[in-house]
Amino acid sequence: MFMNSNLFEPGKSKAEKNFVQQAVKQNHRLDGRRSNECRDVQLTFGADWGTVAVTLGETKVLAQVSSDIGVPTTARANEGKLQLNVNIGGVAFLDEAQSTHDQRFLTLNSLLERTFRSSRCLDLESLCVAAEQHVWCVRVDINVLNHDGNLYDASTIATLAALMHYRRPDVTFAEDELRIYTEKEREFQPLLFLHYPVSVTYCIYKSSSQPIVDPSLLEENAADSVIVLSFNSYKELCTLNAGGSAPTNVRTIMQCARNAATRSKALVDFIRKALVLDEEQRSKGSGQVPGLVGLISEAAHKMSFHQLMKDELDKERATTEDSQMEVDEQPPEQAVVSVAQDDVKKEKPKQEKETPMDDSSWLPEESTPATVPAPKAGKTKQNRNKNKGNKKQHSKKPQNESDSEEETKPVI
Amino acid sequence: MPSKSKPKLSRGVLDMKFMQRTKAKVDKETADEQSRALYSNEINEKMLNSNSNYIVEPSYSICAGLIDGRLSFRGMNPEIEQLMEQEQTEKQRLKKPEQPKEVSDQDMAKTYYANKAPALTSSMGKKFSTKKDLKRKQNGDSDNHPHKNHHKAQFRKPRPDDD
Amino acid sequence: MATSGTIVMPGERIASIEEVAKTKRVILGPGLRRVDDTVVASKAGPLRHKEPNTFWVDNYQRRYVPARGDLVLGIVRSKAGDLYRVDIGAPETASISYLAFESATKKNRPDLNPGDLIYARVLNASADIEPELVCVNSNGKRGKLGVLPDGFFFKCSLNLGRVLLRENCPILAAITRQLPYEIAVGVNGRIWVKAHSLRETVALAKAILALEQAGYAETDKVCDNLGDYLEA
Amino acid sequence: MNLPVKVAVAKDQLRRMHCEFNPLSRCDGSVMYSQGASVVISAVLGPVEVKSQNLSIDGSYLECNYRPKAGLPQVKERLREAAIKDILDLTVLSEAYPRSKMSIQVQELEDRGSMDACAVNSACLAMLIGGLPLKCSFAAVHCIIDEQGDYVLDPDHSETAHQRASFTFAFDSMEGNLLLIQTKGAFKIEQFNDIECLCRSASQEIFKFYRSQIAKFHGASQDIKANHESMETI
Repeated sequence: MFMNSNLFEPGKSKAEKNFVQQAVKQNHRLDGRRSNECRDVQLTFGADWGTVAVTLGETKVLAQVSSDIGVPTTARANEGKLQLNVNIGGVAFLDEAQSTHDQRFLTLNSLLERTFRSSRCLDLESLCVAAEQHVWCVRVDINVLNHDGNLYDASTIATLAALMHYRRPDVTFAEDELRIYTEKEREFQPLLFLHYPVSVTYCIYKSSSQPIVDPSLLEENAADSVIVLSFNSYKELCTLNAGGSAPTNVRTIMQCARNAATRSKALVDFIRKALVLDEEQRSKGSGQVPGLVGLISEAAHKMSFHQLMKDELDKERATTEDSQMEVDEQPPEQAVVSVAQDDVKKEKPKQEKETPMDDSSWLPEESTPATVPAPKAGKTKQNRNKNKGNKKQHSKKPQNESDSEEETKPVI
Repeated sequence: MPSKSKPKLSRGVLDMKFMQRTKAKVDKETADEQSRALYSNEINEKMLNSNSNYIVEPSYSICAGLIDGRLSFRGMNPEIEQLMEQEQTEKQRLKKPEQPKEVSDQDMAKTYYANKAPALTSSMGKKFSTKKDLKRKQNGDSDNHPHKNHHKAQFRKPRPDDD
Repeated sequence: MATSGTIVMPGERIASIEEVAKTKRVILGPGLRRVDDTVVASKAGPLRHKEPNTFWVDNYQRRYVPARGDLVLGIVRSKAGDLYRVDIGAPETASISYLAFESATKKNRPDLNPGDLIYARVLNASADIEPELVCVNSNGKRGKLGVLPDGFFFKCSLNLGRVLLRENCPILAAITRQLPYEIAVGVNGRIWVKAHSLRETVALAKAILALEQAGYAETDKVCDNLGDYLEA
Repeated sequence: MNLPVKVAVAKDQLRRMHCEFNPLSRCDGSVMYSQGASVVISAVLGPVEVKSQNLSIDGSYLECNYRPKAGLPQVKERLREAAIKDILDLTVLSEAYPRSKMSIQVQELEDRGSMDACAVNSACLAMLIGGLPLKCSFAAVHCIIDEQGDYVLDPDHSETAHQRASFTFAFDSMEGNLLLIQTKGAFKIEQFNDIECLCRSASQEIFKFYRSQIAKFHGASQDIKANHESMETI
């Protein structure tokens, strides 16, 4: 007996799938976004260190970092531990349908493991108190609150932001005695990072060659394949997860990778900015922090990507020229090759396919995608102008029409 | 079963053909008795005797008087629009107060039977007339036997709902 | 009506209904229950009254509980012998016999496949048995029921469905001014729309969903803005 | 913005309550609820299909889960869960939907004192907005006796650190019956009675809050409905 669909789960019926395919074919997204436009990201920091709630459209994820002193593994005696714990049951009711649950859970878990643990984003050696005896075990609990598509990005953003926000107590180890200081005695210490990875998700449909970024649940459920790429702020690839039934050509993946790298960098910048703001609020509020109450009361504690990054986006849009874009895009491409082979286990074959293309076929291809999106950009521009009547968009449009699609992104 | 003073009919009697109706009645009575005994601890006197003024209706559609949700506008689906129109006219008809009658029902019936009915009954009567009747007609003694029109008093089988 | 629109909370005794019930019969709709001789609310929301004697609580709800006579949108899940299993968003899947379609016979089965969307009437519904649907009216005619091809289908709260289905609903009229379309609203909180082009269909769906977000007071405003959605 | 800080609230007053209905899109009803700086999110699903081992023919099966912010549910969380379930068993009209399941999930977002009461209250709000049938609504109030022997209603986490005894009471909305009593620490019976009275009067405030929030949520729809009804009667 099959399970009744007890839950709000759009995109699973045939009618919806067909419709989404049709829409993608006509380069039309159901929420009016363009294929390369992301939803707004909002961060809310809790009163405790290492608590953060991320809102990506309607998708909501809560991450909480905690730490305690533990014993290191014998293999890595001088390194702390990072443990990631994903919880998709609870209020998100994601474990209701057992079959899909497993797949979702496993994908999300493996993505986070690879993005944060395998890529060694934390400086684990700095978490060692006394080799072979005492190390910090950092634990991240990722609680999915609501799933409206793209849990991956929301979770990685939440995890990264929580880790960056977290402060651990200071500790000394002398004469075989471990001493943990309270916040009053010694100021808490932030964690040390080697790099800051965050993921970007694309959906690919059989009916269209154009991948769409940051899918909603409807789009994700109806997608033929989902590609998740994790990049760090240096535009190095940390994870690539591609699966599904749509044959994807290398060029599409490369195009995704290029855009994802830029997006990841912007996201990390955004998190940094948000952290600075949070810091200001904490120092100003004389020890009283509103915390997650900010989620309910319509106060200014939600830090929105579109708001905080507005200046950058405007600036970038104003200055970016086609030549610059290409320069920007070259480094991540090299990084792809080098990093991928270290970190990406599952996608090895795919990566190997790409490597030979590196020099020979890269540049000519560069020009083809540039010509493809151009007419489409013009088309969507029309709709958009009609739709929102945004004056800023009007004035800025002409400059980006050629290639740099994702630079025209959010500001609404 | 509490024994009753009421005399019971034996099975043999009840199985007889002409006793079938009585048998059904007796069966029903015993079934009622049994079910009452079965639920006696659940149902109290109050529930049996109260005739409440409340009717429970679980459907919002009926409570709020919602319309059918399948609609089409401006020629998108002519089939549906036609149905909608029909419904609309139906509703209009129901809403309108009935027009005052110029001729009362009784008058109508009278005139109808005076003018039309004889012709109708005779034409319908033909259907039921047999060859015998025809012959009789030809013989000229049909006037004595208008047996379709007025029946001789007969003994009729009782229907289940009387008594 | 004096009582209409007042917020009732679960457990509250509603004396005004009891008053009416002294003189005439009263129909108690969803959210109200009778406890001996008193009327008590079981859900939270505004109390509604319809002349002459119907009362119900118009609470917010997303989960559909089948009731006889409702028109619902369902997705065919599977074939099971002589039945199709249909998901109507209720606790249990509903069933529909293959004979419950227009001019269907044992030989001539309707062509229904898993994943198809149908608009059907609830024939039987009780807490204890599986709900049963039909796609014909009492004359054996299809009427407005049956399979809904193409179009776009989405879910919403039961309340939004009910708002759209009120007689002389201003929302549908406002949309009609913008473009030709057809729509099927199930009281189970599912809506199917279809317009001439995909773009229009999407805009239509967005316009309707905007009502859910906006709250019903802003209905007029949203109706005015429908044009914006539709031009998109 | 007035910071939701207990410091700013008198000892015999509840902290400020906030709530947002339906922040979650997948479930049948959800609420984000805060009392002071303690924040929880609750979601309900129901009535839905039930696994056959839990099926009951004369009522719906109630499932209640409480999830902490970090780590897996421990004994403390299980106790909280059981308390919520006990209250729900008493108040839910489960016979309305036999052979089904009602599921309620409570996720702690930030614990800043009175978490038990917060969880219970958010569960009630979630049931109300999810449209699940209740015999009556319910509210829980937490109160402590501090070191000076004063009663502190709805204490902040900083205040709970120094307590002699703590109490959590839950009341139903109609009769004012006690649905739950949890006490910890040593106290006199007079103190118990005093605090019960204090909590009882505070519970009325919470019921008022429920009503006002439901009214606010539905408020928007009222005028249009009223219009419509006048149209109907014409």
